[in-house]
Amino acid sequence: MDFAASFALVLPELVLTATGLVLLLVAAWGGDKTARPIAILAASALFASGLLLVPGLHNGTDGPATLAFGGLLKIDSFALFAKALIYLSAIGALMIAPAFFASPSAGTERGMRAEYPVLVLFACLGMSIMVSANDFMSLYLGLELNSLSAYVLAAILRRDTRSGEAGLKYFVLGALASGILLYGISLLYGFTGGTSFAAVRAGLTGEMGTGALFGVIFVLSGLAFKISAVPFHMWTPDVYEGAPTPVTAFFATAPKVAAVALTARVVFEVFGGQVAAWQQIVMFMALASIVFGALGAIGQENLKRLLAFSSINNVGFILLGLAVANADGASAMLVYLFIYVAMSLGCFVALLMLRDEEGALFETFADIRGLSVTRPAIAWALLLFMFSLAGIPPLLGFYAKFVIFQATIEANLVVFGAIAIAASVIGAFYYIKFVKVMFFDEPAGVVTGKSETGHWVLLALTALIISPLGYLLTPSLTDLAGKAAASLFLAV
Amino acid sequence: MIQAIAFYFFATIVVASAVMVVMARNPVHSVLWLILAFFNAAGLMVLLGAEFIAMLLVIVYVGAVAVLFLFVVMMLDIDFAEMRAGFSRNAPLGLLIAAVLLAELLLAVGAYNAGGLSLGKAAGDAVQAADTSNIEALGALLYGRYIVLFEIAGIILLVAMIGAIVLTFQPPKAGARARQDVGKQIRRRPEDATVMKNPEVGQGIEL
Amino acid sequence: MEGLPILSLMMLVPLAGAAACLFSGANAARWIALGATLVTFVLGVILWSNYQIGGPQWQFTERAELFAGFSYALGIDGIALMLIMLSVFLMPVCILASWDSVTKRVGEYMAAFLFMEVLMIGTFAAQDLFLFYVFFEAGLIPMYLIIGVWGGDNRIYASYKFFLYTLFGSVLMLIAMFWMVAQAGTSDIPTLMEYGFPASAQTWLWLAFFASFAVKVPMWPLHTWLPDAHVQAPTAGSVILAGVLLKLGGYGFIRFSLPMFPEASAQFAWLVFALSMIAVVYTSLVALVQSDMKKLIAYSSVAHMAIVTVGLFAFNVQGLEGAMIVMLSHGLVSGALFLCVGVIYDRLHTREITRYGGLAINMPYYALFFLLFTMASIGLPGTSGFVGEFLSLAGIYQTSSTVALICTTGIILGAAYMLYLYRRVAFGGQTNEDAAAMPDISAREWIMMAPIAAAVLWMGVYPESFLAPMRKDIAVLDARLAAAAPAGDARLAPGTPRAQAANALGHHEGMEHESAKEGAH
Amino acid sequence: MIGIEHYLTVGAILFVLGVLGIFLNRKNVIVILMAVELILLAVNLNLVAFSAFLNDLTGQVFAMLVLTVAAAEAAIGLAILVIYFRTRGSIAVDDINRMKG
Amino acid sequence: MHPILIIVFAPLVAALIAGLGNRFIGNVAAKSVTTVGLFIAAGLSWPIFLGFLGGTETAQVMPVLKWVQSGTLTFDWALRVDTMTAIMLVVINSVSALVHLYSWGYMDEDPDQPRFFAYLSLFTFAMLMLVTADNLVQMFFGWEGVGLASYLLIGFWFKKPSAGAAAIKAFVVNRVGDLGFMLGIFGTYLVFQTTSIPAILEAAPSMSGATITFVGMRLYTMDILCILLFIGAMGKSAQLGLHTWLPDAMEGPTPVSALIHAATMVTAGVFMVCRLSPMFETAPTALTIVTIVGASTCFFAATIGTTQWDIKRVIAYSTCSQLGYMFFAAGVGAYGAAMFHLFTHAFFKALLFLGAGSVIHAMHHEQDMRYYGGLRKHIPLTFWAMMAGTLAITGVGILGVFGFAGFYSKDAILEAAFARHNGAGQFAFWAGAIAALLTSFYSWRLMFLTFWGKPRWEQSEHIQHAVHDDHGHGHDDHHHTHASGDGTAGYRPHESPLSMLLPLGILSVGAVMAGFVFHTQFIDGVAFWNGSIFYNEGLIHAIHGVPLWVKLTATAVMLVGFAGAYLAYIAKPDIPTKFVSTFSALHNFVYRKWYFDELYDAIFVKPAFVLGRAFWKLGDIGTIDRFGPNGIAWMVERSSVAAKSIQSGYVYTYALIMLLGLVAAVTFVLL
Repeated sequence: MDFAASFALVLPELVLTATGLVLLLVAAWGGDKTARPIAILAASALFASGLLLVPGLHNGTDGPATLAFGGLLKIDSFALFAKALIYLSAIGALMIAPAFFASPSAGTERGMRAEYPVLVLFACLGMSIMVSANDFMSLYLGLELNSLSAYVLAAILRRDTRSGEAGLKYFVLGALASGILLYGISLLYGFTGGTSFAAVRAGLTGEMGTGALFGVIFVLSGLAFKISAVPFHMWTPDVYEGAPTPVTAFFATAPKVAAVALTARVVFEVFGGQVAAWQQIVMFMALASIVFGALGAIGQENLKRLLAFSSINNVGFILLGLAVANADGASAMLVYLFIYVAMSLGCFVALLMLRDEEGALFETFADIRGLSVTRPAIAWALLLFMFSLAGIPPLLGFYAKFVIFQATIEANLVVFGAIAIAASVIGAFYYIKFVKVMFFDEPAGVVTGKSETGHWVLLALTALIISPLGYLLTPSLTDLAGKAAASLFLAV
Repeated sequence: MIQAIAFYFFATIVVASAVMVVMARNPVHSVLWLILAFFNAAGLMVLLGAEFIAMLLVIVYVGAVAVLFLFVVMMLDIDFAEMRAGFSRNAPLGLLIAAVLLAELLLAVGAYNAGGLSLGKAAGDAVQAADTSNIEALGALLYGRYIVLFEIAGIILLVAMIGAIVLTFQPPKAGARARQDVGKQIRRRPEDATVMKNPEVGQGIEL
Repeated sequence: MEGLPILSLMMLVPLAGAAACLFSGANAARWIALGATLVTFVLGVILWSNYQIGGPQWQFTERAELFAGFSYALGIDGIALMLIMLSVFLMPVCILASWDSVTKRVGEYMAAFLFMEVLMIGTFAAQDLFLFYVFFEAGLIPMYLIIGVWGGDNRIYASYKFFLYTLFGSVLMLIAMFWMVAQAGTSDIPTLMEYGFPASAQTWLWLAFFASFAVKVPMWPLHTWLPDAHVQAPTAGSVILAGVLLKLGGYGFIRFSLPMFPEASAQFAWLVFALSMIAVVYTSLVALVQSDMKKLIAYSSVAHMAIVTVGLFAFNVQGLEGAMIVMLSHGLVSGALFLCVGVIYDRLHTREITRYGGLAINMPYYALFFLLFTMASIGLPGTSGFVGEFLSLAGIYQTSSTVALICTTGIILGAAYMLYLYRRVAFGGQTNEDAAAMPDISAREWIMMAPIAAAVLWMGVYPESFLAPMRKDIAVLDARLAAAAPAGDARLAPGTPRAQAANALGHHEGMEHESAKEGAH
Repeated sequence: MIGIEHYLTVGAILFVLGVLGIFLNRKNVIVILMAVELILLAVNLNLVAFSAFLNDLTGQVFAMLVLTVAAAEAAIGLAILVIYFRTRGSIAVDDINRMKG
Repeated sequence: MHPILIIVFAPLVAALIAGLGNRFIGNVAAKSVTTVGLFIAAGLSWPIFLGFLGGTETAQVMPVLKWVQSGTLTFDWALRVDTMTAIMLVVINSVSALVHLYSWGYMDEDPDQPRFFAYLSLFTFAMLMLVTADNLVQMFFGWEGVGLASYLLIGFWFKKPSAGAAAIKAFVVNRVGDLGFMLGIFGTYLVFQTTSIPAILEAAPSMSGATITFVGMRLYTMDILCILLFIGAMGKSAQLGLHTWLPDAMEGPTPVSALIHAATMVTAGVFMVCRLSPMFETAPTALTIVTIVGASTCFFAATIGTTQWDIKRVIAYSTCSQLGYMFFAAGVGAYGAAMFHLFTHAFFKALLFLGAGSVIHAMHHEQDMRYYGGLRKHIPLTFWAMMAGTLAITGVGILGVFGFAGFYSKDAILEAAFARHNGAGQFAFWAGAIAALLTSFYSWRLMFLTFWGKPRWEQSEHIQHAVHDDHGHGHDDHHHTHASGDGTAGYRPHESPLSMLLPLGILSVGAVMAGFVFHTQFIDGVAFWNGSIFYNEGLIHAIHGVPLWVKLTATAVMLVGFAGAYLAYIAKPDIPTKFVSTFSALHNFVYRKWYFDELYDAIFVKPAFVLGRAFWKLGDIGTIDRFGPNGIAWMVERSSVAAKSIQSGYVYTYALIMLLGLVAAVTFVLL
């Protein structure tokens, strides 16, 4: 085993680990008043790690040279793409955190905990491992590293019952899900004779035994929990609502990317030879997610909760790309992910900008009535995000759905595509409710507070990405996603 | 033969105590049943030749995790008498589904057809050599091929530690313990000393 | 004109105007919007005057490959030219119509309209399937806002209905588009128009497109969003909705359904006929009993658009050209009728017919314009309405006399409800004092109405101006449809002249008498 | 020699019991945490059994890792439980439904 | 420049000037420009007519402007001048010019005169476009144009609710006819691939045996085409079934009734049938239908005319009846006779209407004949004009010597019907004969009630009002005292001004002389017609050969009718009352116009509103919206509530659902 080469491959992770450890020490000695510098440093570390990804992303990397630590990890284009997205999301989540924790909405203990950025860093580390996992053991450990950080992050407002409840629910169900996943892995291990992806794939060729089949299903179910696909989505609304908003923003973006990427890798690289075994299940989950996500979102008053259902709905479309089971689908899925991250982040940033004079946050429809009069910039940005989420051209959200459906139809899954796109109209119902409330209703006039420049920058950036100008990004995005998807299918 | 007897002995107790973990009214009892289950599971592992794992099970679980559970159960100081063991409304459906799942799992693991299960073929690069002990072979693997996993596991434990501390550690309230106020202590009257609180279920109390 | 990307320019001007309006004060926004639309109109006139009739099928083409599946391809044929002209012609009128009546959030309002104009031009000019879809669908956003923000009391319901209904219609079309592009390997509309899709696939492709266009047109029974949307939209919104947005459906049929799926179109012609026949009779009768002026005109639009759909599916030149002229005419006329409603709505703030009456006394010129547009709406010869209706119905008669008969009843029912409306609004005594005190149309309103009136008459008297640019394109389409066209039901069979033709009897009788008389003498 | 099926059966039963423990219980979250431990025990039993019968130590390494993670999970879980109890005064499963719908 | 261009477009220009100038140029200018325009047109028309009469003019077509070219369907704006057109030109322009002049006086007090004159001129323009049409579509343009003008003029006094209603009725009922006309044009185009009238007429004979499917029925091509076109004619010419609008159209000012609803527009149907006569000749069934409809109308309208009290309504039903004559004349093949009756009718009917207008003018807008009486001495010039008209319409004349206008044309028609010698012809003959009797009766009834007897004015509210206005200033309580015993209520009718009398005089000349002067040309003039209509020489010979009793029938029944009227309204004025009380059912049936209005109201108008409301409330709102968008929205919302109820907030539910998903997936792959 050539450790030097392996370490070179995992350099971004090393940076994250080292930074995390150092910052932990700073946090331990400096206390919570160092939280802000720690957050900045953590974001810088993430950014630096992200920069380290650039050469690989640009050139595209695949093949045996990407294997690290004897094949436990695989740092190919796909992993790089996912990591880049994860780091960017995490930076966003870090940028919006301090203001939130400083606001009255953070409860009796105001101020950000110094450990918060550290936990985010370790979560990102876990996600990095997840997306580059090439062995079920590394998969599991990466997943757990991420999950354990996430449980803590969800519950980090410890005087807040909703935050605690979110943490508790997330934890209990997450543990169950990882139990299911593990059980599946154990079956796969037993019936194929190994834990590495290559070994399992090799063991899954030909007629599959019942045990192995069960293994596939259990693993899929465990992963479906992470990406909150129906019917393993039940935790999502409660956790999104209960967790502190920056954490929710984080959950809605980075772990989603990681989980989707991980699922894609497992599904294609490990189960790629047995498409028939899982395609229909994934398709069902996709359609069910689209429908239930949309149905659940209707009638929600709490915007965070609504966005949780919206994320379930979006996951459905992502899974649709997965169910296509070819490189086009995977590429479409990645494009969708990117756009979805931009939209979600934008939405949550906008939510965090709904503050009163004291800085307390609002999160229900009643509060954003007539926002277009009182805070036109936020309202227009939200309008863009909502129409984009609904997939209305010329916003970039349309392009996301466009590529997904294109892949679906090209793979001749016309009926599923038609059902999914018809169901997407239900989704439009609650997205345009945002617009209705902000633009058509009489102003409630409660949103009066000012926001930090960081929020504005992030809002402007995400709005710009999903605006029609975002189409300028699509060629390079398509290129990157294409390379990433290609590396995923190289193993086949 | 002895092996078989031992297996069935351990297996029965594992299953029975697992049932009791779930069914016991008092969580303290549940923890104790859990400990019993772990002990017997360790026994099964010994039967399988995995002595080190069996040891770990006893040490880590019984020695640490279960004790942690007990500690928390005690610390939370809940009046368990009030907590009647109740089942959720969906219990029948849940039981049914669990039964179906069990049946399917048993089908999958070939319980109906002992000996007929075809396992995968291991690559054979992680074999416990005849002249090494279980622990030695495991150690070689863990610190060799799987070193990176070992490191990650370390980080996981670190995160768990951070998490537990972040969540539960309450820094001393500023000034609360700053100085002993003798006068205040003397002025204190019995009726001020205790406050009667009778928290409703579902309502927090300010400690 | 060589090399000047005039179509892009026509979209750029309103787009820039929209951006400027968003950040301007109320008055500045009005002037900017008016200026932008007028400049666009002038560009449109330049476009028309440089359009070579009988020249290449696609003119003013622009093309820039964007990325996988998309390309920025613009170009127009005569059909698109006419519809673009309609759009740019109505736009300044819309801005003027909103001049005084819109007082809140003027900048955003004007921006929405200008954005709408960009999208309409884009829709008609798009030569790429997906580009078309983007423009087609994006129109939902500004229209949703226009209805929702500046609409009437029940605007929320109307805007939701409008948005979701039309969205649902068009998403299925998108699926079909994907399939077509995957199958044909190109998203270039001219290429696809000549591509032969297998007949079995055409069926569901056609249905998917139909879902979109039938909602847009709208065809019975998918029409119920229209009255709500019209009633709640501000005047200019109704104008643009009736004037141009409904035409998107008809344009869709003529650009996509017919040339791309000729066999399926023939196969489903009966469906279109049936729905259109129902629409003509049904919605006309519904229009008859309305007490809300805008609702009445909205329902009349459904009936008129049914004439368009039968004309399109008549599979002959007359039907197609007639349908196009009906679209253009209806764009002008119904737009003008909504303006007429808007004029008195601005004065009295009610659309209840019974609140008016006797307006011909205090508003004679208003009554004159209203009369002209009413007559154009019911297809009086000499106005634009007649030419289109006549050609469409002449076209459909060749395919099915039954359909022609039932659709032609529209001219009776149309006269009934429109004249009934006119009678209640303009005729009769002045029963309401406030209505009687309304001043006649102002100079601004004159400027709005007079050009439309002129265009209506021009199209009625000399439609050649409008037919000529389309002629070749229609001929091409007709040739494409020729193979699939269903046989007409007339089945004219020559026969030997009948023995007792009427005059033979006369001759016979006459001769007999002649001889009898002579004998008698 | 006891066949692997026997071990797997025990594992399966333990797994199902663990799952049952999660959704049958409505009074006490701690029991749910214990049920999770049961599930992990089932997994470990499976892994070790397979490891033994495949003559491959990877399974045992995996079991060790699972054990480690299980311990970490227990710690976090209990920590969350504790803070929840602090604010809410209850750990009854029935009370954990501030957010729903 | 051919004078036809001036003839046609002078009225249009005048109309535009008067109409758009309206408030700017003032009454006199508007009236002058239109009247002058019309007199120019009339002046230019007569030379053309006389040219054709003298054989110096030839048929020609003046192209004006391209109109529509769509595939093989092309039609242009063009003005055709031939004998038919020339006849119509003089009729239209002469009557129109006179009506314009007449209106100076009649409409003198109206506040809205420019509009009125503009409408009149606009009408004239449309009518001219109709008659000069070289293709069916332009004819349809004129057809609809006159419909529009008619609508506007009927509704001229739009403040009256009844005027508005009558205007709509006229338009909509005409549209029913237009439906047939349009379908006829479509069919014609389908069959002949052209809409050019000469081309169609040329090709028509070759199609006489062809069959075609129409609305699922297999029919002779020419029959169905002609029937469809004839439906159009029925609408415009108020034939039985589509006649209901004409009497109501009397809501318009009287000059309008004279011009449009007597002399010109309503004869457009006859004109069309005659213009297309070679085509109709290839369609025996269609001709039979034309004959029967015409004859029935002729009889039916005449019966109603005998019972009406409104002077204008009597004349209106008379018009309807006379149109019936023209149609059955055409139906039996005597197109020349039809056109001749059209020509003479234009003069005497316009005269009657204008005369009636003069009476109404004199009687302060009272139109009910029950409140007239004894006017002979008060308005003698009007009386004599009316007398000329009555003599003309009743067909007074002595065979072979002299007759008033109607004498020649009506006789020719009855003879032609008889000569046709088929069932329809016989029916037409007898219906026509009875109608002639009734015509004589109601015409004289009108005369007697209006001009003879004692004044019965005092019951009239209009007169009361007039008297009150004249004398009642300051002493309102006196208005009962005007019952002065002589029935005049103290009112003094005054003769109309010169502008009204002059047209009456000119038209009287026409009514007296037109038949006598032109009958040879119209009935026997093969050269005169010069192929512009189908000229059936055999039939003409047969007409001349009918038995004498046939030739005398018309005169005989005229005398009977006169005698009856004299008896009932002069000699024994109580007869009508007795008759009515004896045959009240019959009288009611006729008086209520055979209940056509009630019938149509019950089967068309009311159901239309009921259906409309039902479609709207039950269809759109109750079904389409309820089960469509709203239903789906409701379903989605219910599903959303259900989905949210699953989201119970309890961990165990969530776990259960997850497990359910797991088990479902496992079961799925197992099966």
